Amino acid sequence: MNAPLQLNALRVEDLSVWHGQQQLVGGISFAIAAGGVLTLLGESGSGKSLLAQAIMGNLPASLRATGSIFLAGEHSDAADGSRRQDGWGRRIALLPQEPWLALDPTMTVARQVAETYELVSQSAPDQQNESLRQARSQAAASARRALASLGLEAAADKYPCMISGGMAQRVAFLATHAAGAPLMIIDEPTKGLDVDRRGEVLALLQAAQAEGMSLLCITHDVWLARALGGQLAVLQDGALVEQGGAEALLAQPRHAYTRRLLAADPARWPLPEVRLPCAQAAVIVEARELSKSFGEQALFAGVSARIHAGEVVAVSGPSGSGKTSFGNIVLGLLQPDTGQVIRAPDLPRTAFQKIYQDPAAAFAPAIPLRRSLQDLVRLHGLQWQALEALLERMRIAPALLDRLPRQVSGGELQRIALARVLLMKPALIFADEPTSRLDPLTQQEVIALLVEQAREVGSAVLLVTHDADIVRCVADRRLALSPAGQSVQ
Amino acid sequence: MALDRYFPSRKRRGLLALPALAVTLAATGWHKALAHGDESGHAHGSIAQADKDILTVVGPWELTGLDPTRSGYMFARMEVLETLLEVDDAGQLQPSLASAWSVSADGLQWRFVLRNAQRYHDGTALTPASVLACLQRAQARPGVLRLADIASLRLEGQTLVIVLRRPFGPLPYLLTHYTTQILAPASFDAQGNVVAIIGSGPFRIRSIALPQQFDVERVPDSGAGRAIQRARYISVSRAETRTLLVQSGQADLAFSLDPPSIRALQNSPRANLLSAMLPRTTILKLNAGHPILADVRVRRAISLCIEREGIARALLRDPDLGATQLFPPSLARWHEAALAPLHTDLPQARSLLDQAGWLPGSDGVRRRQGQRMELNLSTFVDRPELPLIATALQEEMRQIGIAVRVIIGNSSDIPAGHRSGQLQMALAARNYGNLPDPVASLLQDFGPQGGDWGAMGWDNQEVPALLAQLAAIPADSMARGNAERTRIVALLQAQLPVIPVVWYRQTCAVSRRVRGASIDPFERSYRISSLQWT
Amino acid sequence: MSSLSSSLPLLEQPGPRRWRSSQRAGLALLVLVAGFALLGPLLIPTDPAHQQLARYLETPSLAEPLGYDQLGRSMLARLAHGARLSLSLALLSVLSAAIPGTVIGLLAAWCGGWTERVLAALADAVLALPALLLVLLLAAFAPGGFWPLYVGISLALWVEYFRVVRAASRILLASPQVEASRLLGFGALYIVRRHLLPALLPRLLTLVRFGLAGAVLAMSALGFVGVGLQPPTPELGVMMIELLPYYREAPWLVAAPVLVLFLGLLGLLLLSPQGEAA
Amino acid sequence: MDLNRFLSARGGQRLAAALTPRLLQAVLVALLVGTLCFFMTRMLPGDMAYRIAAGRYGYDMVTTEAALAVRAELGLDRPWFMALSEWWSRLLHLDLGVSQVTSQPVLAEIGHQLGPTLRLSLLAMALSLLVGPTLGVLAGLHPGRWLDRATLALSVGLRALPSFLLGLILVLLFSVQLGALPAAGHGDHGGILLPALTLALGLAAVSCRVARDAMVQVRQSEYFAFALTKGLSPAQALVRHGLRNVAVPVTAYLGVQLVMLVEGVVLVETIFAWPGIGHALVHAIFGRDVPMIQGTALVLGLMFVLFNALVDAACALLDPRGRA
Repeated sequence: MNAPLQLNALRVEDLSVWHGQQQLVGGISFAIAAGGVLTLLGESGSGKSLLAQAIMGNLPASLRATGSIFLAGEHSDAADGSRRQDGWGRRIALLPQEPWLALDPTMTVARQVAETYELVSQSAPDQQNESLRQARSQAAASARRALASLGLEAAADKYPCMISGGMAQRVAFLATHAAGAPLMIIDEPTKGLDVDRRGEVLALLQAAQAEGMSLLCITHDVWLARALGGQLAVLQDGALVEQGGAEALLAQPRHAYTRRLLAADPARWPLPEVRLPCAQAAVIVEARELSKSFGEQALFAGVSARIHAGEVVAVSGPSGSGKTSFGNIVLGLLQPDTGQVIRAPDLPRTAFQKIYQDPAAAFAPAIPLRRSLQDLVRLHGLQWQALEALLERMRIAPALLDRLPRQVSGGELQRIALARVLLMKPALIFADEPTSRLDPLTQQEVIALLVEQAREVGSAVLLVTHDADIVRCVADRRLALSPAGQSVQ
Repeated sequence: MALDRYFPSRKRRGLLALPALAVTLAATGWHKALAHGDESGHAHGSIAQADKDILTVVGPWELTGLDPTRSGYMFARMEVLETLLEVDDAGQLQPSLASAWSVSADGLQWRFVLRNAQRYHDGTALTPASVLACLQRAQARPGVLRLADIASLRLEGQTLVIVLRRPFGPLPYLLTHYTTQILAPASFDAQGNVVAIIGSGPFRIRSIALPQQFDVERVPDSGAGRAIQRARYISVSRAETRTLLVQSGQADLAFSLDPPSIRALQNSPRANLLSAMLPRTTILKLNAGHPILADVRVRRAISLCIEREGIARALLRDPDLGATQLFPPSLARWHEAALAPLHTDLPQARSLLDQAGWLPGSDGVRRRQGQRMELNLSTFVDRPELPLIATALQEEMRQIGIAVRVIIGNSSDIPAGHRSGQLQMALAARNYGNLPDPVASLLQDFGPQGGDWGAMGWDNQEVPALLAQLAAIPADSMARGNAERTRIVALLQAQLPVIPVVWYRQTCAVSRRVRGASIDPFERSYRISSLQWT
Repeated sequence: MSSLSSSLPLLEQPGPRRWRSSQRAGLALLVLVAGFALLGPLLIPTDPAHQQLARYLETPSLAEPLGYDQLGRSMLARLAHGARLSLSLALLSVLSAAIPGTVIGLLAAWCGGWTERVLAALADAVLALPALLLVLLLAAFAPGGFWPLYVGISLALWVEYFRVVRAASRILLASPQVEASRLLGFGALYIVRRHLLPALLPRLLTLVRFGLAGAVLAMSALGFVGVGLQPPTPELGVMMIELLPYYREAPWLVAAPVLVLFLGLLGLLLLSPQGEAA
Repeated sequence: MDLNRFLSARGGQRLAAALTPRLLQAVLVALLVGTLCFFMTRMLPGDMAYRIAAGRYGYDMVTTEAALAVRAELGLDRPWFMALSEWWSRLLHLDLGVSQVTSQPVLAEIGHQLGPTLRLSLLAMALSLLVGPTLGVLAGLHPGRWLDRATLALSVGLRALPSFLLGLILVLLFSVQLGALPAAGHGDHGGILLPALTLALGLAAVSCRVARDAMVQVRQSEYFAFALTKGLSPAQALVRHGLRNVAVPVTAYLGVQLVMLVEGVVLVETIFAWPGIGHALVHAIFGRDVPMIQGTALVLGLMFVLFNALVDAACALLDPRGRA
């Protein structure tokens, strides 16, 4: 497949990861040409991070790997991780998930980058004594040049806690990249990022590729896979289901799982039938000239809006524009600086409900779900059967209720949270990034249920999401926030 | 991953050595940096054997101030300050700064011939005028000189003349007391406060760190052979710590050892034990003015419930120390061998209380007309055995139906309680050899108003009168007062204004590094000038 | 490693909390010591104050397994009474610090604003002094008394509960779980019962454990400097001080209260869940 | 470099802002100690004027006139709140009065005692930091292995032992059995070592576990893993990233340990006859010497606040997160 003289940057043969006798990842084989890109696409739980760890050689002690790994043609047994550890930084690099956690919080950014130049890339330990100081200042200079090249000169003397997530990602990239490893493994670089940030990440990776680096990119983000191009492999439950050129594979997926995965991408969701603005429906809540700021920073000002029964309104705006605060003001959880919120007078307080980004945080963690829900049913004198019916519609098995919130998966818990909210016969549901922590397939399911059930009980939905595609697919209209003012589309 | 990779073995050793190195540095460098100036000349390597040539004395007493009335006894014990007269082990007066003394026939005019050519430690001459100044100062302050009714103090050449208004036989003994110590004029500031200790004894002060420590050195050209040249007193309040210091070879002389420590030191390779009976008695001071204790039957009942021998055996490890009368055998003139000893008899104690109208209540505590027989017993921790004895007494009094609350406080609570009249019972140790002639002490204790460490609210005129008669007898013809003494002892035994509990034996640990140690029965001196290094 | 937890649900064990072996040992020790303190005084008929001077420091025998103390009192009886007194005094002080501390902490977090600031200032004032110093000062009023000790230890300890409860409650009260419950119509009591207390309980128990250990140690320390409970009260700290001088002649005497205290404290410390060892 | 930036103009402001609460705390200490001591003088049994006079002039010199003079001079006949406010004002002017036992100014006595106490507590702190965190880091590198278990057992054992007993055991071991170190007293060379060791072991018992837990956490942290994957050797990662981050909680915990230090000083000075403030406080309590109680408690409290302020500054220096 490749030119004979050009070695593969990475070749993996029959790689498996085991927990005891249980195979977590099985029989993976692939190769990345020098300067090439391979994207591993899969949901969380598909074993893609384990795969990355197995290749790096830093699997947790309870796991073991089998198979063969060829790094720039050099063979090593997959089980023998320590051999590849010697090449960390110099021959194989890893850009970790959530790079802001990967930077040492107590060290300035510049020193963390310089450290790689000093200790990893200058491989002359014998000369250290005579030129330790010199090496250090050279490394510092290289680090500053590198930071400047990515527009980070202002952040050089800052600590990780003082810089944004995007900057942290670039810093981590530089620290990883400094020793010039020809192969970089990138783990979920776009997790939780909004559109602009995703663009930055893509640019970074494309620049690295342009320098001749080989990339192994692990992601669940179909958009990124498409943008990076190169080779694509789809992973399901620890097994490769499909592999090929990205463009071709994305255009014509053969495997059913790949098809479902691609269909779950909000960009591919079916557009809803066009609905008229329900001006004739009753006004649930009216916001008049709302403004809010935190300290010096103004979030939004002069926002006025009416929300009618049964409509889905998406709140949009750049991050930091106060989307969550706006929703909380509408619910009455937060007081606006100026302006007022008028709720329909005949509605009880419990008619205004909220769905949270992290469903696990919205339940009392120490008591089983059943107890929480029973408490609610008892408090309002409701029928348990009504709840059971709701749960059935949410496709929740009753046995799940005997678990604690953290013992239930995010998608399931979000659906239970939805059932809990619907039980209150709400007039308005404020859904604050309800699916941003969920995998694409689950996300699609939860959003669909939310909209469908809300419409069924006639509840309005105030949806905050960073994903423009979701907005496009489900929202009846958009409410854009900005510090200057608002615009309704 | 392989954890051993974290430390190549060389690095591991290096890291482990780091704290050890730092501790060594701290032990030497740190101390060097902060050591007191006068010790900076010492080598720092030898931690335990430091101060080989310094005799270290430890005792419980703290230096509460420079004034002789406060801590003068410590400077006397370390032989820094001297008094006009001294006493020998038998209590006989000896010349010191005064070489001779005499009294007029009417007993009112005393003459003390001062020695010539004495010098203070600062090199100035010990002039009669400086002696007079010190005594005048002592007279103006609380102290024993007030016991004698002094009309005037004056000088006639080398002779000090003291004129009294009433005869006072024990006067020379007062001049042995530490409150009459002689200090050089340079010791005082303009207001007459003591700012330095400059005396005339064989040792002079090298440094003082109040309240815990002072160092002395021998005055040049005194002492021969391997005599002690430097000594140090350290106040160590806990008896265990003093014992540990002896056991670890850090202390050469240790005083006021508690009985368990004595046992611990008996076979010590480092130290010998010396002991001597002191004229000190542990007494139960009673407020005879208190409604419960005013009745002599109650006082006798309390005395009868005390197991003196048991307490002496269990707590002092010496059954002979049970105090069958107030004065121990070492006070030969005052100890009456013929006197019926105080003893233990619980049935008799109970019947005495019955007679006094105190009848057993349902809770075991006696009552009279609705009043419970409850008493407070104050004591203090300066002497380690006192709280223990108090505890034993508490239980013994409970056996005859008296509820006692033990209050362990400070020694000053007792004089304060005496003066405020709040005190009910107190357990204290009284040294009748405070002045070598007990008459002066007894005058303080059993005078017309009683005394801080003696009778309280005791309605008795006979004892004060007898004591006054004794006081009029000149010090060198003490043999004359036998009849009075016998009567006083008998009265105290019968009336029990204070109840004797146990006598006292001073035990001192002496390092095997020195020889020639002896105990002063009057606790006036540690006699370090006569010690020799072995 | 995020994928690990979801791909390996078996690694995280749901269900009842499992006890580590050290915790089991801790519990056993505590039961042992508490049983001795509670049942000892009932089962041992001897009066702990009864003294037989002739039997001072008598060595242990079958009749008196721990022998007699320096005043010829039954050591076993005194030890049992001492353990009971020490533990109950410690428990009493800790509980009377924990309950008001927790309630005030909840109140401060709930009310916020002015109330909170006043209470926090009060706590800061108490915290300004190390606890033992505060207890020493209070105990100096009436040395040997039970009340100054009790009041002092409680006064010094309530602040910890207040601070921990207030800090944790503030975070919890602002958390989505409480917000959700409020939106669903639940009242204050429900939120305290279902959200705050379950979250606070482990931390409170840790504080109680350390508080108990600290109170017992503080009492013995106060005894050592002469302001603790006074002899002849059989209290562990007092007994240690009293018997310390006899450590050579009768080491078992001083070892006995030390051992009881040590085992009790060891039990309390071992009981801590992992990560709370400090 | 860090230090300079931290102490630069803005850093200085931030430092000042961080230390203001400590200053407030210092005033609180003074008021609290002063108020307690004021009421102590009033509530101790017996007549206060009498007691003060006795303290000043000696028991034999006390007369009714002397007590009356004291009463008038100190305004003891005035209402308590007026007396209290004057008491406070004298306290804030650092007029601590005269010891009732020694008749020396309290300030002068404390001046003598402060040096030994500071020396003892600083050496104890240094020793504990050398022993505790070092063992803790080593244990944390191999959680569950023998060193981890041994330090756990040792630390639990040390914490269950009252410090006066620990001191005794150390003396018996080092002085009596081995003859290696002096048992007590401060004149001898090395006399500071045993009391400092007694204190330090108690402190290290805790800091060891803090460091151990921190090390375990750091080792599991993403930044530590990142330091390794970016190519640092394990030893380099440990020294450059591990120790720095372990130092943060260990330093923060120092603040908590200060309580133990100040409490320990009181006990350890007493058993080792170390002539410091703790020893003086215990003696003052024995002697009911209220001016001395007030002075020593005040200085111990202020020492606590000062050390706390230093710990705050050290934390801010080590951990930029608190600074932002």
